[in-house]
Order: sequence, then structure tokens, then C-alpha cells
Amino acid sequence: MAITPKDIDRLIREHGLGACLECGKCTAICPMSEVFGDIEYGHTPRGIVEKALFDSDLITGDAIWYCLTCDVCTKGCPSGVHFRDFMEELREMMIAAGHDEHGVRCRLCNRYFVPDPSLKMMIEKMDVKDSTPEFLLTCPKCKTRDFGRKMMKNFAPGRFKE
Amino acid sequence: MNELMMIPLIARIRSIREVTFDTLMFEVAIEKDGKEVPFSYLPGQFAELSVFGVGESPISITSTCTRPGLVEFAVREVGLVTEAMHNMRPGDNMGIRGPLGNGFPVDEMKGKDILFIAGGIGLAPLRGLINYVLDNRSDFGAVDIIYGARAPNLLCFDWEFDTWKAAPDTRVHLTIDAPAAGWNGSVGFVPAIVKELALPPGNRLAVACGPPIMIKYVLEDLAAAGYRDEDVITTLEMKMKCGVGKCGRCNIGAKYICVDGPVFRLSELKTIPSEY
Amino acid sequence: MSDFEPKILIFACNWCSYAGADMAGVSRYQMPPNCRIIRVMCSARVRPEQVISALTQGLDAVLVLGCHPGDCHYTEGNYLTRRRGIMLKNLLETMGFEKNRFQVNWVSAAEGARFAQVVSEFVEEIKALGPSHVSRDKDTGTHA
Amino acid sequence: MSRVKVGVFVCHCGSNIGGTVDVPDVVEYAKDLPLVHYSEDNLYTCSDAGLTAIKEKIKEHGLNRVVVASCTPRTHEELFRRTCEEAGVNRYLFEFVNLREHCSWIHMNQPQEATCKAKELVRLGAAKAARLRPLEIARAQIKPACLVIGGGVAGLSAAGSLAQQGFEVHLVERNDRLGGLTVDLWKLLPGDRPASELLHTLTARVTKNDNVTLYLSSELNEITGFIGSFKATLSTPSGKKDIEIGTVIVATGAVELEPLGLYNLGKTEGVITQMGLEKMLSDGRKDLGDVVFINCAGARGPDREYCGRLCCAVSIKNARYLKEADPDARVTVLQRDVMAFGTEFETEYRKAMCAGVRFIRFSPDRPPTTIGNDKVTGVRIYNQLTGEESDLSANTVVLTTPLAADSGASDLAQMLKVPVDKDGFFLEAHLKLRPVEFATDGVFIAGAARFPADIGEAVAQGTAAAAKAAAPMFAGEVSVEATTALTNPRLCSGCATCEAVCPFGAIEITQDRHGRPVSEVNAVMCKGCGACAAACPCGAIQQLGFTDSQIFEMVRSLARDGDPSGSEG
Amino acid sequence: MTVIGYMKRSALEGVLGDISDKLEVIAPLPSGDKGAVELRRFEKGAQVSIGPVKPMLPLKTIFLPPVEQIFRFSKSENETTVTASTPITRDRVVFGALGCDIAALALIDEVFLREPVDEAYRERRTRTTIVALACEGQGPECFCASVGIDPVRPGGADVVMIPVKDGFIVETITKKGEQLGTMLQGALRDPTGPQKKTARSFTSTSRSDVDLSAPAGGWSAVWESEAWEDASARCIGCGICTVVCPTCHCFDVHDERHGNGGERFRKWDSCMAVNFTMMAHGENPRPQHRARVRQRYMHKLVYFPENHGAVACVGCGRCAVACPNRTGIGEVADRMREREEDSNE
Amino acid sequence: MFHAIRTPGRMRDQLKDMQTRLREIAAAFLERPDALFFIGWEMTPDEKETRPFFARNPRQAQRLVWNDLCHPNPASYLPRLRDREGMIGVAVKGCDARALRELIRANQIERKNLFVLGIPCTGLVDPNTGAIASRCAECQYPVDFDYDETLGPMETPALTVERSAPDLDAMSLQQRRAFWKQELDKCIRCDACRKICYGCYCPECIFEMSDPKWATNRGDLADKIFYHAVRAYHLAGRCVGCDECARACPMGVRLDLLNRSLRDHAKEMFSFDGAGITDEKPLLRTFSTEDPDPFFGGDE
Repeated sequence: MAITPKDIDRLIREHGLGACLECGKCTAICPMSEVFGDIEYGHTPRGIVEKALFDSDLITGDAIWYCLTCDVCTKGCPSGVHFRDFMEELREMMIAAGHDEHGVRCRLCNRYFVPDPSLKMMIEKMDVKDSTPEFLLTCPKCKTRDFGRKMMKNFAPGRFKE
Repeated sequence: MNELMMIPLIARIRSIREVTFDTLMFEVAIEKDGKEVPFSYLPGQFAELSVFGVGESPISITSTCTRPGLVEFAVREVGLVTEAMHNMRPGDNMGIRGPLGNGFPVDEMKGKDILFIAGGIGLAPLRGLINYVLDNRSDFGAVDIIYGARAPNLLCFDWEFDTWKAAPDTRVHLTIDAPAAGWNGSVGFVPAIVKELALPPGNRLAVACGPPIMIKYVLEDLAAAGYRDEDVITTLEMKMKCGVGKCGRCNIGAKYICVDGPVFRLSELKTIPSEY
Repeated sequence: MSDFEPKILIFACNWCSYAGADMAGVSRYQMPPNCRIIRVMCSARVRPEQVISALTQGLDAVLVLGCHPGDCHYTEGNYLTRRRGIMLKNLLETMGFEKNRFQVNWVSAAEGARFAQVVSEFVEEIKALGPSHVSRDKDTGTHA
Repeated sequence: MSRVKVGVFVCHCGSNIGGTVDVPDVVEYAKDLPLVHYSEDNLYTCSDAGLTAIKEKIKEHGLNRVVVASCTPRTHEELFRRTCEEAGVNRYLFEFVNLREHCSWIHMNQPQEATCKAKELVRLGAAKAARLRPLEIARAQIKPACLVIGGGVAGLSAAGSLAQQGFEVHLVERNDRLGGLTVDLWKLLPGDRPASELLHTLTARVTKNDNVTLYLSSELNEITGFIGSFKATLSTPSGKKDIEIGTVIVATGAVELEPLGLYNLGKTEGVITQMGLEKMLSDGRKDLGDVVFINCAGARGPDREYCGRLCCAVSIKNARYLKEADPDARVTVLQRDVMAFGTEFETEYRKAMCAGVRFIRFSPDRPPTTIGNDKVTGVRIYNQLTGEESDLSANTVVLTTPLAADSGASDLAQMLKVPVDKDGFFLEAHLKLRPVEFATDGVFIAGAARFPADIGEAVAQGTAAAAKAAAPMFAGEVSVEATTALTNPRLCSGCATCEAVCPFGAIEITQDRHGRPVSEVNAVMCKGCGACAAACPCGAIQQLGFTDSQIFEMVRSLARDGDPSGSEG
Repeated sequence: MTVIGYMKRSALEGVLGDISDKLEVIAPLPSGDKGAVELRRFEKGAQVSIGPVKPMLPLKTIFLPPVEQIFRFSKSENETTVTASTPITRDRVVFGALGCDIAALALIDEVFLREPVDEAYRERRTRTTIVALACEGQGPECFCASVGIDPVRPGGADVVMIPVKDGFIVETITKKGEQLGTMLQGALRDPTGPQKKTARSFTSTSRSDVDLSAPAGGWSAVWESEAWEDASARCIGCGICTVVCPTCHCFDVHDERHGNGGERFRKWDSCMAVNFTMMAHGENPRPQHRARVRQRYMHKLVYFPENHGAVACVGCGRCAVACPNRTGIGEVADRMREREEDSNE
Repeated sequence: MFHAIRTPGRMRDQLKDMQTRLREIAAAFLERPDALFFIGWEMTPDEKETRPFFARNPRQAQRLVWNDLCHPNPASYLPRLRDREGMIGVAVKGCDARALRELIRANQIERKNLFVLGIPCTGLVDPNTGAIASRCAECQYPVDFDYDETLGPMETPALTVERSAPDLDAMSLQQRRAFWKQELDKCIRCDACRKICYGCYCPECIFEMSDPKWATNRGDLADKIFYHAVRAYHLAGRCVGCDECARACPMGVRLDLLNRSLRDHAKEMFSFDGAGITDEKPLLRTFSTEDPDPFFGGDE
């Protein structure tokens, strides 16, 4: 199922991107620059909102995959743009449409759970380049389940059914 | 005449009397070095009165030399100096230089009938002469006084009229320009009254003093009535500063109004340019 | 020259500067007693001839005060004052007066403190300049 | 012409003056001043006792000039003037000397200097008083009729309001129908009310009121006179018509700027102005496809510096209508910045944004360009932040142009002797202190003739102007400043300098009986600022109460009459 | 007239310096930067500019100053004290006066020394010794010879200095002159024969062909002359002619007040001024420019001769030089008579 | 003070031709029944200078001259002639035309009563030195006027623009004061400067007024400063730089410097082009809210 401009338009409307006043507060408080160092304007919240409004191609390219979805921008926006929600829905829409080249899937459940840039940065920051710890490639849900299973195995073996 | 021609004596104002709404009469005593000094003059002469710090103006003497006492000046407010005079009080000092000018030829007038013709403030210089004539009544013949003003309240020296009327062989003809409430006398311009009275020349001298337009018609009428130029006497007005024939202002033809005048016979006037 | 007490004339417009002077009084701002105010309805009423006349009759300085530009009670009088003032000031300087002998300034009705400051500073400046070079009594005429 | 007798009354003001200034000494000094006949001190001159003293002394000494040396004229001048009047002295033969604010209070620690200064101030006051002349307060009758020029929203509001108050109103409209620009509008903000509805209400108020005489397809030809009695000549379809009115309201409105050639307006099909759009919308057309609005078209540039004020709101409004009418259409507003002032417009702005209208900023350095030869197909826009150029598709491009002054405004301004600004809009007396009024009495201004105004503002200004015009008409007369300018024709050269500097148009060059030009002051229009008196090289025009002679005498006395602290005192 | 000796030009400043200890010395001194000369008080050390340039202001300035205080007054209570001003404090000598200017004094004397005498003027006249400089004519405008003036030994001079090579032959004429002569003795030598001869044959180049006479018939004959129309058309009424004229003497009187005192002074006035005859009530008997121009020339050429027997012009030619439009009295007199001739035709 | 030498011979021939034309035009004008006179210049009796001449008939027109000595400004005569009925012809060079323009603006004369002949002036010379007059050397004004006729194209004279000494602005205060003391000492208050000025047309000059008596007429320095300051101020924005005041002064007071200084300041402060050049924005009759405000804050 391909994504149409109309779909993106709906997201823009639903999440109030049209209300953007181009003040740039979102970008000023966005932690991405802390995390990724020097990032392109096109990767910042404001840049992305602008691209969205300008009908630019958000589907190709990796611009929308850097957001950490921390939602600080939404809190800082004076105009009521729900950027995180927009971003999450857009990404899901894309994964669903098969544009998964920038999304990492869980090694257990095979569901998309984190964008590629974030994962790469985590690996880099944690200095675990040699052997990717398995937990980094596991989605939180599976992580919880996996961890719980391990605990039960150790502390309540009786309750644990393989 | 004081010894330094431009230095005034002090004229101390003794009293001020209202003549008309814009004319005051000042009675002054002349002082020199703090003492009162006599001041002798002829009818028709004038003096330079000054308000110190404001300026000087030529003003005709309206009192009569035959009556001892104070010197009188009737001053109409027309400019700065006269305005300042009007703001003075009894006791104040004016400067005075005079008497200046030739005055009326009283000796030559003796033995003649006299017709006085005056308009408005023009009575001021004539008043001195009229009183002089009446004080020396026996030296002169019949006296007729024609006097007019724009309105009854503008007739100067109205307190004199009854005395004049009461003098022997003397008639006073008063007139105003237009009818006014409370006025029972004749109405009409002075020249019209002159014509109406039609006093024949004979042994009569006419002495006219008043605004230029009045003088113009009166002189014409007198000539028409047969008066000779020698028998018509009038006064001229001109700007003056020094009053002694030096500053050059009142020069008309070869005459200086301040020393050769201000009294002229019509025959003399005809020797100088009629326009200045 | 320290004893020199200049005599200074101020023309103040009725609506702003005269009121500003009132405000200074009400606020009890103290200032040197060298100035005398002549009230005019608008600073534009001040004839430059009056200023020149004051300076040549022996006054030491003249200050014209009006509303701030744009605030004139008569909408634009003080703009006229400003233009005339500039021309007059230049003329006086050209003729040998110090540049501060004649000044124009703007004081609003609310600016009591500013009035006091402007006046005090002006008096100080004139004191420093000393008496005006045009003093009638010293000169008795060229050809006399 | 009676003799000048000045009386000087010096006030202690309790200890306010007396505590610093030696008041009895000042009184003694005053006694010796020229023309001063009487001088005394009072504890409080403004008290009953003080006022009674003034009246008594006027009678007792025949005083005809009064000087009170006390506080500021700003508070008590009227009181003392009235007192003089009550004692039979013309109220303008009074002079105020300020010894409190301008002397004792500001020299509290210098009693000697303050006393000396007080003497000098009294001397100046007495010098001026001696030269004062009685003046009369003239009154001008006001004819309770108003000429409203322009039948747009502002004019209609003004006319309606005045007519309701019972005044005769003459409403002149150049076109053959009322309503002005509003006629072509579709819906109004806020509230989406159809423009026709409002117009109907306003028009009905005017047409149904007998007090209003309506002149359609008519113009003002000539107007002369001043507050209270203007005479105007109208050219109407039925010929010339002379009317007499007491006040005038200018509500001539403005025109929408049509900058032909800009963004290919008039060259490429599909490029229209907002007014064109409004007309299309009124006609029910909604098939406009993708629409791009370009704001600030012809405004805020070197040729026309001002901001059109309303344009943003108009583009917001129309963009939202279009978007709502066709949610699939792409509606984009290209803006330099959005001026949606007030909560109402801010809400509209948000509504439009939320409805999906795109607002995109452009820079005047690289303005958008239209694409398409015969018919417009898109707009190319440069995004400053991304540094990218992109194309927006467009079937219609709407230029949001500002309102501009009507070309006839300057002629009207000349006729009424009121000023216009550099853009041709009428200039009111003071933006903040005296809105809707001209410096010229009896002439008022409302609506877009003054500056671009929206409907609400036009209504408000029209009503405000009506209120201002009603005030003197209710009173029936205005009292006129007594300290006005007066020309002495003997001294006047007719050079017209006074005419040029008068801010009130009160001076006119006429001809005397010899046919020579001579200036003539209309005392009713004169406000007594004296600018003319200072400008006249001949000294022919004087401001009564502040004549050259009075001011000169003060200056002369200050400079030449000695220092009262010195030996001469 | 006695020749008392020869004085070297180079000795002049020294002599004047010595005299200035006893008398106030007035002499032509350079003025401004354009070679102009003005009669002023000589102070020791100053350079005298005696010779070819005529001072723009005539000798009358020494006797009738442009502005002259008449008296001071002061007021107290009800008393006014008037103090006459002192015209001069020392005896004076004027060096280098020109014949035309000296002759003009005689004309002014007619007015100011006639009763009542102007005391200030008389005092200045009697206390001033006049040393004339024999004049050979100082420019094409000179025409004193036309009005009967001897520019070499003018009447009215007390002493005459006749220029010869490098100096002057000094001759005394009057008693006053002899007294001054004694003060000059130290600087004098006996003149040589050639010097005496030069002095004897000294002549002036002044024009003698200017005719200022009025036609018979007095004022009425020229009253309507076209000369007035011509002269007044061009004339701007500035009155410089009256300022520079050695015989013009009209004055105005002003008061000045300061505090309780003040002064009265007189200053030169000009009949060319509009308000010369303007009266306090605003009436002006001579309101037209043409009438004022006529008055000036009529006074000089007709009225003054009628009263005093001589035209009030000494042929100095200053009016033509100073007039912005270079109109001289000779030219106007010619035009005035032309009319007369026309009407005789 | 002067820059160049007497007009070269070639140009003098040109002037001669212009003079011939001038006489023809004036004579033709004077043939008209409504012509009163034609104001131009004639030689003075000594043939060294020119002076104004009122030609009344075609014969007299032959006395008119045009050459490099025609300093007087004929426009000065017009205000007092405004009541005369009939046409007045007047020849004007550039500075005169500017004066004429100001006079018409100030209602002192009506254009319709004038026949104006424009003369393209190439600069006048000082009769004594033969050098170009300083004002002509500085003249850079177009003489835009609706002439009835001209003696050739009215162009801006392209002369050297170089300031002549003394430069008052460059002087110290003390020097300036000394300069004016020296100049004013010469002044004899004869009023020639004001009476010759085209711009002095007040019915009663304020110096002659009695109330207020502005001028003391005392002739002292204060009186002279008052006189000259007021005279100059009254001409601020109206002075056309014809320098007639300085020419008329019998004592050689440099009045032109005072007027020039005001003109310079007006140019510097208000970009005022000069009087008589355009009809827009006369200096002291208008203002701009954008005018400089050197006063605010007390000091410049």
C-alpha cells in the first residue's frame, strides 16, 4: 500500500503542523544535536515541518528517522504542533508501506521498534561495536518478556512453562 | 529759549483734565534747576514736550499768555510719546523746549473783525488765540467762532463755550458732522457752516485750524466769498524733531514749518509747493 | 569669572515646557536662579528677532523650550521652531557668538527632572563662557 | 484710552512663597515700577479674602491692569481672570507671574537670590501688563448640519449616527450606490457574516432617516468657510447644488492597489487581486483549484513603504474559505510575516492553519515568481532556511495588495486645507491625542481615507467622527480663542509666509481695496499658536496677548532695567 | 596768509604725535583692506594716509557725529535730572581736510550757528583748528571748482599744506592757524625757491564745467521736471548720498531708557527714508519716492540757495561714487534744466 | 576673492551680439501700446560701470547695454512698481531671474504684468580688477523660468567652483569675532544693503518701527550686530546670492559672507537648494519631521 500526499496531508492536519509559526523553539530545545552532534537543518523538527508543508519528499531519504520522539518539542511549541505524534504515525505508516530501510526490527518479534540512526548512535556511545548486545536489538516488549522469562527460570522455575 | 537748544527744561504736571475720550489737557509748571521759572509765549506757538526715555513731540500751547499761571497743553493720543503722556500722573515730569514757532500775528490782527474756524483738536492752538482776543476785547472787532467735531463728545474745551458766548460782540457756532442724541445745535460739516453764515470779508480776518480736508474746503469757500489771501490765516502740520529749523524734517520749499510757521497767511502758503 | 552670574532668558511653550517647569517646581528640584521664563503659547511664537534682540541688549544667553518633536499642541509648531533655531544658531555662530549662547531644547510637561537638568546644565555652560561679548555699556559707537 | 494703572498682588501662598521670598520687599519694589499704581501682599491671593481684595483695590484705585504674582497660570489663571471680570476689568488685562513653581520652590536655599528673581519676574509681568489690550472672546454659531463625504462603511456609520442624533446630514457619494468597497465583498471577518447583510443594516439606517439627504453620483466641487458655517457646492446628476453645513466628515475611503505587471498581474490568466477573488466568491465561484496567495504585493517596498494592515486578515479569511470549500485543493499563503492583530484575527489565523492552509514565508530579496505563460500553473518560491527553490502548483494566484489613497484625495485636501501624508492618506491632527480630527476645526476624518481600515474600524471611526462632529453642533456655538492672530494690513506685504506656516489653514491671502495681496486671519479657525507672528518678516501679523511689542517690552525690561539686587533696586 | 616753512612728508607722523600731547589730532587714516581712508583720531605710532584718496565720509563727521548723545537723564521719586552731554573734552586739530569739505562747513554753519545756536556744534567748531591739504583733485568725480571753491587755499581753513616734492609747504591763514603753526615750528625748514614756486603754481584738476544752477523762476519752474521721474526710477532710496554728502545735515532724535535713567541722542537721518516725514498718527505728507528724491535735490539746488545764497553742494562728487547706481548731483541738475528748456520751446 | 581675468575678446564679441539683440527685443517690446518701460542696464556717465536703466521708448532702448559689468539686479525694482498699470519689460540674468521667481511666489509682482527677457550669463567681472566676481565663479544654478524671450539657451554657467577667502567656517571663534568687529566698525548703518535687496519689500521695515522699537539706532556694536543678524535672517532661504548688498555698501562691508553662510547652512542642514531655484519647499515656510535635531540632549 503506497503512501499518498493525501495521507501526509491528513497527518499534517491531525497533528496541527499547519499551526507552525516558524519560531524555531522546537529546534532550539531538541536534544538531537546533543545526541548526534552537528545535524542538518532538514533533520530538525522545524526543518521537517517545513518540508512537510512544502510538499517535499519525506519518504525517500533518512530525514524523519533521526527524531528521538522524546516529545520535548511538543511541550515547547507555543502553537500546538504535535510533532512527536506526527513523526511516530508517519514512521509507522511508512513501515507499513514497506519503507523499512531506516527502521530496525526486533530480533525476537520482528516488529519495527527503533530507527536506524538512533540504534547506531547508541551502539557508538556505549562503545559496544564488536559484539552487538542482543538487548539492543530487542524491542522493549520482547525485552521485558525475555527478561521476565529469565527471572522466572531462576527464581520460580515451577511457575515457568517452557 | 533755554541756552542749549536741545536740552529741555522740566515741565511738572500739576493737573490733568479730560478734554475728550482720547485727549487730555496737561497743566504744567516749568522748572529749571528745581525752581519754577516763568514761561512767556505767544498764541499759536508750540513746545516740544518729551517723555524721558520715550521721545519728544511738538504740541501746541493751548493756554493764553494773557492769563498768568500754568501752561496748558492738549494732547491727543496718536503715537508712542502721546500714549506715554497719557499714562503720566500729576507730579510727573515731562521735558519741555519752547516756546517754538512764530505764533499768530496778534499785533497785525488788532482792529479787525475775526472769524475763527476750527475742527476737532484744531481748536487747541486757536483756544489760546481766542482767549487772548477776548482778554483784549477792546483791541478787536466782531468775533465769530465756528467750531465743529464729529460728535458732541468730541468737541474740545466745551467748558469754555459759555464764557465765549457771554463775551461782548462774540458769537459761537457749534456743529457736529452727523445727528446725535441729545444734540440740539446745528449739524453739518464746518465748511458748510462757513458758507451758510456767509460773513463778508470787509475788515475781517479768517483764522482756520483743523484737519487738512476741512482746511482745503474752508480756504476755497473763503476765497469764493472774496477773502484776500493776506486775510486768511491757517496753521500747517509737519513732522518735526528739533523744532528750531535744523533737523530738516519740516522743510517745505524754502520754509521750515517749525520756525517760519506753524502759522501762515494764505498768501505765504502760495509761495511754497502745495504738495510736499 | 567664577563670580559671574549670567542673566538668562527662557522662552517656554505653554503646553509642555512651562508645565515641565511647573513640574520641576512641584518636585522641588533645585536649580540656579539665573533664568527668567517668558511664557509663549508655542515655541513657534518665538521670533528669532526677539532672541537676537535679547542677546544684543545685554542678556547672556537665550534658551527656547518646546514640546518634543511630534508632541506639539499645535501639531507642528516645534518643527518650525527647530528649523528656525538651527538657522539662527548657525547665524549667531557665524557672527561670533559662542555656539551655546542660544539653545533650543525639548521638555515635556512630565519632565520636571529634565527641565531642572537642562536649565542647570545651561547655566553652567554659560557661566563657563563668561559674559556675552556684546555688551552695550562697553561700546559707545564707532563714529561717535 | 484711559490711563494705564497696574495693580500688583503678591501672594505668600502661606509659606510656600513667603518662606523663601521676602514678599513685602517685592511689594515695595513693585510700587516703583512704571505705571504700577498699587501693590500689596496677600497670604493667599486665591482665597476669598484675596479675591475680594483684588476687586476692592481695582475699584478703589481705578486699576485697569492686574498682575498676580503667585503660583502657576495653569491652575489659577481662569480664577483671577474671572475676578478681574467681576470687578469690571477685561479678563485679558490680567497677567500672571509664577513665583512659586518657578522661583520659591526651586530656589529654596537661596532666599536672597530668589527674592531678587521674584522682583524681576514681577517687573516683567508689570511691563507686559502695561501693554496688554482688552480682548473679546468671540463666539461662532454652528449650523447643526454635517456634510459627510463618501458613502462607504465609515461614511454610512457617521451619517447614520448623526442622523439618529437628529442632525441634518448631507451624504455625498461619487458612485451610483452606497457601500464603497464593501459592496464587492463576500463575507466579513470575524463571524463569517455576509458583507451584504452589514451593508444592508448600515444603508437602511441612512436611507430610512429623513435627516439624511443623499447625493449619489455626486461630488464636492468647492467648499469655503470654517467651523459652524461652511458653504459647499456639490455637482449632482441634477446640476449644481449649494449647501450650508457646520461640520464636515471626510470618509472618502481608499482604493485597492492594482499593481499591473507585478507577478504578471494583468498579463497571465489566473493572476488576480483579492478584490477580484471576493467578486468571484460573491458570484459563487468555487472552482479555483490550487490557489496561492501572495501577500504584501505592492506594499512594504521602496515605492510604498507602509503595511496594508488588513491584507493578512483578508488572505487568511479567503484562504480558509477556499480550503474549506474544497479540502482537496492546495491553498497556500506566501507571506513576509503575518499581521493578524487582536485575538479575533489570531483565532482566524489558527483556524486557517488548522484547516490546512499552508503559510509559507518568503523574503523580499527573492520574491516568488509565477509560472505559466498564458495561464498560471504554479508559483516558484525560494525557501530561505533550506536554501531550496520549489514550485507550488497553482491554478489561481491571488495578490494581496494594500489599500491605497484615492487619487482625488489631494484635491480634496487642498479644498479643505487639511494635510495628507506622503502616501496620500489624510493626516489627522494627532495620531494618539486627537484621532479622527483634523487640526482644522470642524473637519473630521474616518475610515480608509485616513489609513487602511477594516470594516470594524471603519464603523468605529465613523461613529467616533460623528461623536466629535456632534459635540460642537449640540452646543450650537463655539467660543473662539481670544489670543488669536491679527493682521495689520498697513504693514502686510502679502508675501503669504503666514499662510504657509499656519497649521490650521486659518490664514488666507486676499486682496485689499487697492487690489494688493494682504493676509487675513480667520479668527474662528485660528488657535493662537503664534507661529505666523514669528514668521512674518514685516511684523504685520501679531498674536493678540503675545504681541511683539509685549514680548519685546519684557525682554527689554529684563535686559535693560537693571538688577534689583544692585544699587538701582 | 603766511608761508611758514617746508615740512618733510616723513616728519608728519612725528609732528602729529607731538601735537597729540596737547591737542586731539584727527587725520585721514587707512581703513580696511581696500585702500580706503577715514578721518579718525590719530594715536601715536599710526600711519597717516594723506594724499590721493578722499575719505568716504566727509569732514562733517567731526562736527556732527553720526550718533551724538544730547543728554543723559535719571529719575528718582518725582524728580528728573537732565545732564547735558559734553561734546568734546579737548581742543582739536584736523589735518588733511579737503577744500570741498571745509567749504561745506560754512554751509552747515548757516544752519547750526543761526539762532538758536547749536551749542555742541559751535563748541566743536570753535575748538577745532582745520589744517587743509591743498587738493589737486582726487578723481574724475571732483568738480569743486564748478561751485566756486578754491581747493588749494580754501576759505575756512586755518592752515594750508601744499604738497611739493617729498613734503609740504605750510601756510597759516588765521590766528588759530598761527597758534598751531608755532607747534609745527620744530619740523619746519625754510622752503627753497623751487619749492616755493611749486607751491605758488599748485593747481587743481577739478572740473569747472558742472552747472548746478537752477533756472529762473524758483521751485515752480522745475517742480514737474522729468528729472525726478528718471532719478527716482533708478534710485533705491538708500540714502547713501545723504550720508556721504558734506552738506547734508538732517538728523533724527531718539530716546533710550534703561532702568531709571536713559539718554537722548541724535543721529543722522536721510530725507530719502520713507518715515522721514511720517507722523505719529500715521500720516505721511511725502509718501511717494519721487517726491522724496525731488525734495533732496530741490533742497540742495533751489531752497538752500533761496535761503542762504549758495547751492548746498561743494562738488566733492562723493554722491556719484557712493551711489549704488552712480547717480551724481550734476547729472540730475542737468536733467532738471532740460525740462525747463523743453518747456520754453 | 577673484579667480579669472577679464572676459576674453572672443566672448566680448558674443556679448556685443547679445546686446544688439537685447536692444531689438526691448525696442520691439516698447512699441507695444501697453508697455510702460523696459528695465535693463546702461553705462554710467564715466563708462566704467553699468546702472539700471528704465527705457521708456524704442529710442531709449538703444541706450541699453549687456556686458560683463551688468551687476545691478533689475528685479529689485519690481515690487514698488506693482501698482503701475501696464506691462513692464525686464532683462534678467540668472541671479535676477531667481529673485524674480521669489518675488512672484511672494505675491510682490504678477507674472502677467511682466515681459521677461532671459539673458544667458557667463559671469560678470569686477569693474576695478577685471576679474570674475566671486559669486559668478561660484554660480552653479540653472535659471529655470518661463521667460518670454531669451538671448540664447539658458544653461548653467560652467564656471570654476572654488571658495574664496575669507572662510568664516574655518576661523576660530575669536577670529570670527574680530573679523566681524572690523567689518561692522566700518558699517555706517546707512541701510543701503537692505534697500537695494530685492527681498526687502516690507511696507514698513522693522528697523523703522516705533512699536516695538526693535533697533536702537544707536550705531554701536550691539545695534549693528542686531541689524545685520536680523537682516541676514530675514533673507534666510530667500537670498538669491546676487551680492547686491555687498556691492551697494559704500564702506565695503562683506555682507555677502553673512548671506552665503546662511545659504551654506541651509544646504548642509536641510538640503535646501537655494532661493528661486525651485518653487517647492521654501526654507522657512516649511519643515520636515526628518529635519536634523541638533538640540536634543543639549549639545550637538
